[in-house]
Amino acid sequence: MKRIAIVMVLALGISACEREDRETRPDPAVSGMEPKVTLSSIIPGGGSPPPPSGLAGQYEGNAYHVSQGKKYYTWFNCNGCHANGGGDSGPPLMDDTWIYGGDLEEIVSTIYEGRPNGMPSFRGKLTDEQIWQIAAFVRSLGNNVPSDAASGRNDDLNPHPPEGQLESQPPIDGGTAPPSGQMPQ
Amino acid sequence: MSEPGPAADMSALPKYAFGSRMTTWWGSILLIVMESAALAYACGSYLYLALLNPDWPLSAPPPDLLWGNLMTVLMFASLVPATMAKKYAQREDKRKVQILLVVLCTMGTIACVIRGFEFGALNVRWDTNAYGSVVWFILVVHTTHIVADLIDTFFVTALFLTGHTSGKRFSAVEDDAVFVYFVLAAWLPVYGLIYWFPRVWSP
Amino acid sequence: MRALRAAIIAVVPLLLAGCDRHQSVILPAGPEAVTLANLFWSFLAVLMLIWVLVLLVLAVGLMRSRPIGDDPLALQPVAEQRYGRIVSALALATGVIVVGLSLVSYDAQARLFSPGDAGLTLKIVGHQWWWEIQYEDADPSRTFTTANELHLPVGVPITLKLTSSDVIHSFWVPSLMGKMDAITGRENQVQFTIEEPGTYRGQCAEFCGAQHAHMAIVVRAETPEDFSDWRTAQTAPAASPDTDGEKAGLEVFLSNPCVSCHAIRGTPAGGRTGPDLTHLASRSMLGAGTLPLTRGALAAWITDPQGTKPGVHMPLVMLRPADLHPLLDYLESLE
Amino acid sequence: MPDIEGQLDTGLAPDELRARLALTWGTAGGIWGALTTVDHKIVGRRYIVTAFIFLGLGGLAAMAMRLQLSRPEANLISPDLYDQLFTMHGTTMMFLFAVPVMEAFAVYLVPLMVGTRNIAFPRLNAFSYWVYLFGGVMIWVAFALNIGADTGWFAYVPLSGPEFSPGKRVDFWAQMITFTEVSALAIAVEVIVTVFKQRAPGMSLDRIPLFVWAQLVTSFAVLLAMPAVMTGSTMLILDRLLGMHFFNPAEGGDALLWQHLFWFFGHPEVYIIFLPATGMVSEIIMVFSRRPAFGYLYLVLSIIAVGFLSFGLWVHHMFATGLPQLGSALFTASSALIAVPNGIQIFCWVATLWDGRPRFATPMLFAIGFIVTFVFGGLSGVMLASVPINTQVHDTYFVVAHFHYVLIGGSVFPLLGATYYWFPKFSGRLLSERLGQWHFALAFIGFNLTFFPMHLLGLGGMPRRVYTYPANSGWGDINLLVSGGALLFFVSFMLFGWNVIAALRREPDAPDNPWDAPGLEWAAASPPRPHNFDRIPLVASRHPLWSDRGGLLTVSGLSVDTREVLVTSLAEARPDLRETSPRSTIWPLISAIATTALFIGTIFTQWAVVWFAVPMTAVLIAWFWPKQAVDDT
Repeated sequence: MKRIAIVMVLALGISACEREDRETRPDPAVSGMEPKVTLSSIIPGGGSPPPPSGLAGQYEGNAYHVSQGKKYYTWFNCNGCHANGGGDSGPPLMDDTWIYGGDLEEIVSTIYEGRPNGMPSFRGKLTDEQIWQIAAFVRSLGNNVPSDAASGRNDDLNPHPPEGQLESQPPIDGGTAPPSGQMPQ
Repeated sequence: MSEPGPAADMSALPKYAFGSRMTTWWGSILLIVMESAALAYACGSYLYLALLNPDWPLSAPPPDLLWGNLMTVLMFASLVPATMAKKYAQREDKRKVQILLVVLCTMGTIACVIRGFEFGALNVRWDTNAYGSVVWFILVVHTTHIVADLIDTFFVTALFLTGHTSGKRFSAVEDDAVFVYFVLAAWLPVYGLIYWFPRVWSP
Repeated sequence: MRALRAAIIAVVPLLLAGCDRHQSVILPAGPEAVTLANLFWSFLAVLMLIWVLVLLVLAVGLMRSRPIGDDPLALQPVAEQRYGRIVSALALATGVIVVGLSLVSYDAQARLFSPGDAGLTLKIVGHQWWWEIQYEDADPSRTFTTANELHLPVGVPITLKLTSSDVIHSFWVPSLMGKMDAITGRENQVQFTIEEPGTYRGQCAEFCGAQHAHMAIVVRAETPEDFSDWRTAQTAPAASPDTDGEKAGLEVFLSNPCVSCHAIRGTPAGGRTGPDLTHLASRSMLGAGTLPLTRGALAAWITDPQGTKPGVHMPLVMLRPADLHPLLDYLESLE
Repeated sequence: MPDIEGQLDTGLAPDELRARLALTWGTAGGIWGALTTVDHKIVGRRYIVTAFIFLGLGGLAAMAMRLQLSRPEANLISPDLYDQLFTMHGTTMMFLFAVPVMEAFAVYLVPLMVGTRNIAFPRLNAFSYWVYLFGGVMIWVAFALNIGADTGWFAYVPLSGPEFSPGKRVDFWAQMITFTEVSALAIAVEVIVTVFKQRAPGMSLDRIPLFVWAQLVTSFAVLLAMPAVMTGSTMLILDRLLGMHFFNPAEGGDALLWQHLFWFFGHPEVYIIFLPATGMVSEIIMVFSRRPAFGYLYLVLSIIAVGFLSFGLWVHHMFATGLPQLGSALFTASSALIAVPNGIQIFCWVATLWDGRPRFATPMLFAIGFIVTFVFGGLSGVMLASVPINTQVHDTYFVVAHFHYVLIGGSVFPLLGATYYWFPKFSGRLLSERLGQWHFALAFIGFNLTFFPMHLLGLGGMPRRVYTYPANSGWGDINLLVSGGALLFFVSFMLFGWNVIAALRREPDAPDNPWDAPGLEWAAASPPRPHNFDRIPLVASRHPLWSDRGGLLTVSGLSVDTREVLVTSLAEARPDLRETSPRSTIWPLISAIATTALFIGTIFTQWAVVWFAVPMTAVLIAWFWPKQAVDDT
């Protein structure tokens, strides 16, 4: 029994280490001015996806980062266009289709660079850390982060159940910008 | 310490009895006290939130009455077999107790089914708002009592149907009947709070 | 009681030597705080007297000589009855004393917390981990928002309306008034008057997360004239940059993430999640009392906020080295 | 169905009686015996040892905090870790040490003091220990893995809610509550039934020892108070895990609902810790003053009154939340009024000391230290009951000082005294009196050096739960003094640990009744045999060993082959039944493992309730299903 307990504890520990860390001071040497991934390599309709940065687990699997992302999502008015994930003038973020890719790095790239038809670039408006955190939260809207790292409800009006309880929507390519977002700029 | 010889002989004392003479009876009563306290805190939370929100029950319509009323009727009906079981247990009438226990098991199972429909008739989800949260909470707390009582009844029935019918077992039947009374006593305030409070309450 | 108070007032400042912030319950600066302090001293005197008496009786009881004997059950009925009467009398006395103290307390409570003339009304919003201060006025052009530093006129009733944007905080400036919680979804109110101009420090008194320790508030009590001048100055938009350095600094501010969280009235910077910086340089502290507002501290704060106040929502912004000094120039110009 | 009577003890020679009872009631050797035992003494001893280990862990957390606070703007401990440390300290001390250790003393001593052979529901007792152990280990393992809760032992929402406490830290905390409350509730039921129904014949209500009275009232308080916090913590978990809205103001919930539920438990909790301590003090003062405790009736009524009143004070933890003024004032009065029954107890003890012939052995020293510190803490509590004063000193170090005076002065000192007092009964060995006096001196000085200056810090404006403070605050010197005192206090506990270890390494040499105490527990051997008493005593007075110096009267006619306890009537303790008491079994342990799996599972998914409900039910049925041909459960 003791052995089983130890194994369980170890298993818990391994998942806990990443989930519970609260690293508020990213190493400046790593978090430089330049983005950590090749952000401009995605060409709509072609090109190769960026190499995985290895940071996905660090952000997606970490409850603190995801919850910070959730906070920033409102603070920085992402909900102004994407509503609570269901989309408005911006495309929905809770479904499975992604125009510019639904991996963490791809979402980071989208936030960083901006996209045609209304998605502004947040380069220089947000720090790299914040962008990664927001992207991790956006991933959780499709329930694509570990469920024990997803955020709970907010102390606010809640348009949908907590992210951890949403239907899982593994990203596939596709979708279009909503008509309201396609108006001539 | 040198001891004088025994001053009294206890060998004639019985090994079991009924009601408050038994330790198990007290155990059940204290369990009931504890569970009543928990239910009281849940109901108190309901009233607290209701007094705080002028538009109680928030956006939801009050629960439909049908299943709740049925449940109340069934609970009162279960008093009959419970009381009879208690009576025949004290007379140690094995045959009648067996039959009554089976009746109680059946009624408990029906209660569980009705309870399932009651959840459907609440007209609100648990995560819709605080009203939904608290009615679901209270109803689940009460359901645990029904389920616990049912498991206990099944257990005692199984004992009686497999021949474990020595004297002390009849005392267990009596404790089970007491628990049936408690489930009803706990239900009445819950029923009033969940079904009638939102209908009659206007701040 | 007076002597006790004098003794403690003499000793405590010694113990608190170097405290230049008057964050003390026993150094009141307004009628409400004086009432509170007096109530405290009254209770202290009565209760300490009781304690000393109990200890005296205990000491005498333990040391007094007594008859020899070994049977623990040999009690003297007369003595037992006498003890019974004494214990009953003492129980009654205890009841009288606590009821009396409760009444004294209620008297003070009724005076302190009954709503009076609103006077100057401010809305204070607790944030993790800073205070947002909104000066309200019937004239919208006279309303403005600042942070962490409260300027108040002396001799005027002050009403603070307290709420929170996130978790529960508690507003507490001990020299002025008792604490009151700022609770999400509720609005609490606290009223007081300040008599002496001066600087009074307070800090959040309800545990509110990682940086609960660094959530101070500074109250600057001024004469009504000074306050009026200050208020007029605060309603104005930010000073426009004069020197090249300051102009470059504004550019740095606007082209970096600073702009997403902070507002500087009169510039495009309109972020609302961080403190309003329109008149930053008129304040004395940074980071809700974490650092004094000096050029060096400001530089440290901007380049490494997480080293100074780990967990604060101010992120690490990677400025180019050449950008720091213009930014400091500009921020220091925001009088 | 004919009952198989078995051999009765009537007429057996003392040696044979003792041997056969020891065989019937004994615990098997080896690991299996250890895992299956239901002997209240073995379970109680485990409880006590485990609780003291948690005391050590909580103390280490406190020392780490004092290290960080010993100078201003120190950087030894990050705020994140500091928050976890003070949460673990409070949680451990309240939930894993103070309540369990008091209940552990009840588990060990109450059956002995009322003269029975085992506690009522001994299997439930074993189960409760395992649940407590697993819950305590869980929360500390979580802490070691950086999943330690960081929102304080009070876990106020919204800070502990889903939005501001991401991750699983608070969920572990909330489930720890469930674990410890389940075990506490189980013990409360056992203690009440033991006291009500298993007292030795003749021990009518007015002959019950004061310690037992205190434990009885405490158990009722547990029964009524603990469900409040379980309700609250369940709501918290539901808010966090299922997105429910009990505490969400935007959806009709309210943050203060948590505070009401928590303090409706939290204030009685203080008395749940304190009342058993008053029972210990009554016993110690009686024995070491060599006279009956003065005012038995006053003391019993005071205990009951405190138990009742403790449910009417909870709002004084919430005076700064902006509740209606008149309501608050009523709680000022009720909070101050509890001083009356507490005062009566103090006066009765002082009267006992005054009239008696005090002997200053270590237990007595701790009892006197208790009076000095507890009265001080109680009086500062009267200050805190005043709404205006409370708004100034609430959540400052003044409050920290106050409740350490009442909790350490009021409970830990009596507990240490009680440990010295009953240690010979537990172990058959006396603790060293010389080390004990050093222990007391160091503890008393260290305690006051630590906590008295905190009053001044609080008046100087230092709030609680800060991980650091500014250099120019002027709080640095006092904090250094406090840290020094804390170190001294810590050292005193190491001395205590050494005293215990050294004693355990000696051969057992304690007589059955080393202090010439009057209670029934001293009629049993030191340490007691598995069956506690060869023959159940017949009680004829409140102080049986003092009044019946020629030896106790006893009763006969109980079985020696099966485990039988004598059940008596509630008020007068007239013999009524010979009930069977359960034998050793593994099922409590297995049930506790299943319960643990269910509780930990629910931290991660609500479906754990469904998954584990089936095995739980199966295990419980296996537990209760009769095993022998002869029905003996």
